[in-house]
Amino acid sequence: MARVVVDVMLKPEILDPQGQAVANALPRLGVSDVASVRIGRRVEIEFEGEADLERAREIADKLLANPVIENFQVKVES
Amino acid sequence: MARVVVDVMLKPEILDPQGQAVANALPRLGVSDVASVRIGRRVEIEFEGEADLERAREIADKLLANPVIENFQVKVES
Amino acid sequence: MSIDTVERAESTPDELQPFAELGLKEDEYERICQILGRRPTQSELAMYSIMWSEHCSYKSSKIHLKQFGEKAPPSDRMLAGIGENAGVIAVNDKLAVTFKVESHNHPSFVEPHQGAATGVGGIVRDILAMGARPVAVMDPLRFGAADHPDTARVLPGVVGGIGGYGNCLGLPNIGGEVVFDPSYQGNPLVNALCVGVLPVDRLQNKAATGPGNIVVLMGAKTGRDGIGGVSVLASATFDEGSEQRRPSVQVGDPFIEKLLIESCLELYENKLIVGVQDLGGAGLTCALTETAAAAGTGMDVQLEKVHLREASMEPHEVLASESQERMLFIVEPSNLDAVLNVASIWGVIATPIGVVTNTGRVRITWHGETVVDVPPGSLADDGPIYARPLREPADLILLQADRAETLPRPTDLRETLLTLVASPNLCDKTWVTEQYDRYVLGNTILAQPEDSGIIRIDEETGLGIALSVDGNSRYTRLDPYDGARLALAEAFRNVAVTGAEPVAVTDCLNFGSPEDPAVMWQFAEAVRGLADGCQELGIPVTGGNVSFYNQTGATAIHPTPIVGVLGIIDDVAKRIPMGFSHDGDLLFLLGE
Amino acid sequence: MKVGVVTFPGSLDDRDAARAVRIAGGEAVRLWHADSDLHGVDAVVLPGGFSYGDYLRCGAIARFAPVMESIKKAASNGLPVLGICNGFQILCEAHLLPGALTRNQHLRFRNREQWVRVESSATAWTGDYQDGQEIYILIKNGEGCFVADEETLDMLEDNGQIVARYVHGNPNGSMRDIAAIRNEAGNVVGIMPHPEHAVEALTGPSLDGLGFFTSVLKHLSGGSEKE
Ligand SMILES: Nc1ncnc2c1ncn2[C@@H]1O[C@H](COP(=O)(O)OP(=O)(O)O)[C@@H](O)[C@H]1O
Repeated sequence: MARVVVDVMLKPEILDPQGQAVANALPRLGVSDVASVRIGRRVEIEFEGEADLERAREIADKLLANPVIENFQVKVES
Repeated sequence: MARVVVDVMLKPEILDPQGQAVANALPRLGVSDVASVRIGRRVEIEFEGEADLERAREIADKLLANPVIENFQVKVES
Repeated sequence: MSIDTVERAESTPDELQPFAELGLKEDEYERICQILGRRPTQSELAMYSIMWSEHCSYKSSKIHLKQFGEKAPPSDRMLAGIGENAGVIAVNDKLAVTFKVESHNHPSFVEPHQGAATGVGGIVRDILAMGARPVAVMDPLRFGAADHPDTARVLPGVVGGIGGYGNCLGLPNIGGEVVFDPSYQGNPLVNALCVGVLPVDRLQNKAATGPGNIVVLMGAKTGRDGIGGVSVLASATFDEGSEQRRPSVQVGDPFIEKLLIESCLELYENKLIVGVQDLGGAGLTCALTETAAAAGTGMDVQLEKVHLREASMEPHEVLASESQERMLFIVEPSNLDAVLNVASIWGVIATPIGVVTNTGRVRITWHGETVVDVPPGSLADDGPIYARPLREPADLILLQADRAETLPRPTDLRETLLTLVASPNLCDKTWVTEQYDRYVLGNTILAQPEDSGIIRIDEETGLGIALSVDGNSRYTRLDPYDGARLALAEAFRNVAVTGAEPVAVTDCLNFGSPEDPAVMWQFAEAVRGLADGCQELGIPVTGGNVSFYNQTGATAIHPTPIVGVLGIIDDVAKRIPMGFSHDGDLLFLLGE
Repeated sequence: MKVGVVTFPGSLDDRDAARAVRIAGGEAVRLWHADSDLHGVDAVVLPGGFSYGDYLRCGAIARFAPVMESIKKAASNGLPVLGICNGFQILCEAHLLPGALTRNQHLRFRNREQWVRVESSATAWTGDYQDGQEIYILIKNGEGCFVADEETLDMLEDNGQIVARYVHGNPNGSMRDIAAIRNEAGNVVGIMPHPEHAVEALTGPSLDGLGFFTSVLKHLSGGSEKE
């Protein structure tokens, strides 16, 4: 078994209401030195055999990320 | 500015319907060697000054993750 | 890069400008130069290209839409009509209702979830701008073939987007349509209707009156969303090139919109503002010029005061941005603190960005340099108007010759019935409607699966309103004049059968390219039919929306006029639901 | 009797909860998220909606509102608290109730009328029901799937802390068909379906939801709480 991780984040120019809501809540936890929060998805794909980066990239592109508003990164997890 | 990343994943014993939905869709893309897919959140916290791991851990513990169902990991992003 | 200022424009008269890329014709560009007495700055060019686009200027439809006013029966219920953000109808001497249907078709094809969501957000702000509390939404939808793979992408996204946004605003969804037809394969239709209620004396106005009054922008920060969205997405044919236009899709934040709703209502209630305009397509450009033009005043705006999501934005981008969840207010200086206070209670950003002047010019500066100096009426009211050529579609005779009478009679009725029941257009719509909250606010009297939605608007007296939206594009393709009348008649009947009295009409006219004479003919016929139908039934069109360029390549969608009818019911307890109520009731069939 | 209804930014069913309180014969008092003063109310309803947009996790941010501090304190002294839908999520996030509410298993928002069986009338909010009574109310949520570890679930069963279960179909995948639970003392109840939308014949599927509001009023006036 081998794990590939796909991180999917909103493109930087796209509004991230979730991240904004969290950033706005931080002062209530006494945190004031955070400039911004962005929230995306972390997808862990467990392959039966070898970690297949190419495959994972294809899955990310077709299924996990919406290229209109999101970017993704694929990496093998050690 | 320094970035801390918090990865929040459902605990292994908690059902992840979103991950399962993705896993179920894979055969349609011709992918058959994936054992499982789990979907969590990736939170990028941008600190104004130094990356403050302790702070980030506290934010994760109190706000970003729900300990009843989720685990989290905190790391400084290079 | 240095900013293109008015001063610079004057000193570089021959600089080439990309007007054609922005969708302006050569003669339109020349007119702009004439109006300004010089070449426009980059910001001004962006503003004219947006405001003179089909979507904002109604340049191809205006001469036809006039009939709605000319043929309309006189109605003393109408407090605001066509030309306002939405039509307003007095229900009694205390309460009024405002409603309107709008399209968000192209964005919903590009990014179904966000496109549909921001469609709901946009129409809700139109209703809010009239002074009303939004109380319900409806969503007439058209998709390609139910079994086409792309429908599996578009439909769940659209439904999720409409539900996600509307549910989060707390607006019950009280009806709509789901229709499948291959003609919508590359161009689904996402129309959204919103209805709101206001005390008659709370009706708001968009005019920026009173020189010295402050211009306040409230709501979300401004980002690069939807730049060129209106002019590019809604005013051009959608084809392969559309891939590159993708970044202009906006992302909505319904939570901020909910806070805007509550803030606005508090401002209206406490009479803290003199004018209000929502920001939708064409963003600040439209809001600034329309409010100033409506009052015949001018405005001095310091554009750098606008809160930006991305610091690197340039003035023309700030002016063109279609970031969602923003409203513009005109405020007397003595009320400014109170306005800012309301915003801070609800946690929304409010920023004074300029003042009303009596110069008759909208002047916009960017860090002290003048980037815009225009007469606002030239953008808001005096856009180009076209009488486009019309020609009956060549295939119409053939289509009409293929009559139902010539079809073979079915021999196996059971088989026919099963085919009908299994057809996507007749099947149960619960998969869709379950994703919408129809109970929130606690005043929904009728909703899915009824013919009309009914909302109680006065809990003490039981006063209510009924609404139905309908359209039949296959019929309209065969005969646009009667197709439009049929849509009206259907919505009218659906409202009437609940026991409500139909009083007003809104419409969303979804058509192909106006540059195609056959499409333009369909449009002209449909408008004529709708206007005549309204005259015959004795109810006015109070507002609506035109969506052109709904086509894939050279192939237009079926012409799709969607008609919404609003009715009044004095006591919702007397409404008549669809189902059979009592054993032993008699059944009658009226009509032929 | 004064029943407070909290409005968070993004609360939606607050007017409906207040209406239900009034129909039941109580006085509804509006409480504001940023105000820690409970204004002398005898009970509190946390209404449905999308507090703070329900971004991150439903209820995760609302939990930190000043009003929640006061509610937590008062609840530990026996103040009856009812969390409906988003209110239930907030109560779990605030650890006033065990477990968590997660994304519906079918991943969609679902609004439908739903049969629910009242399992425990021994709470401040359900005294007017019979144990085992089936009521017809409605659900509308995207994250209504109750989850907890087996140990917690067993404990809930053993202590009679399961207040209601879905019957004739589980709408969201909730473990052990849980629709509502209570704390050990029975003064804090969280329910996913919406009793406040079943209090008027014209606007709801039934009048079956009214019992929650009449129950608490009776409970407060020292009436018939079963133990
Ligand atoms: N997109 C939609 N949004 C909300 N309600 C819808 C939608 N589509 C259909 N409905 C509702 O579902 C019910 C059944 O729709 P439909 O089968 O089209 O009925 P009809 O043929 O009588 O118009 C109606 O109450 C209608 O308003």
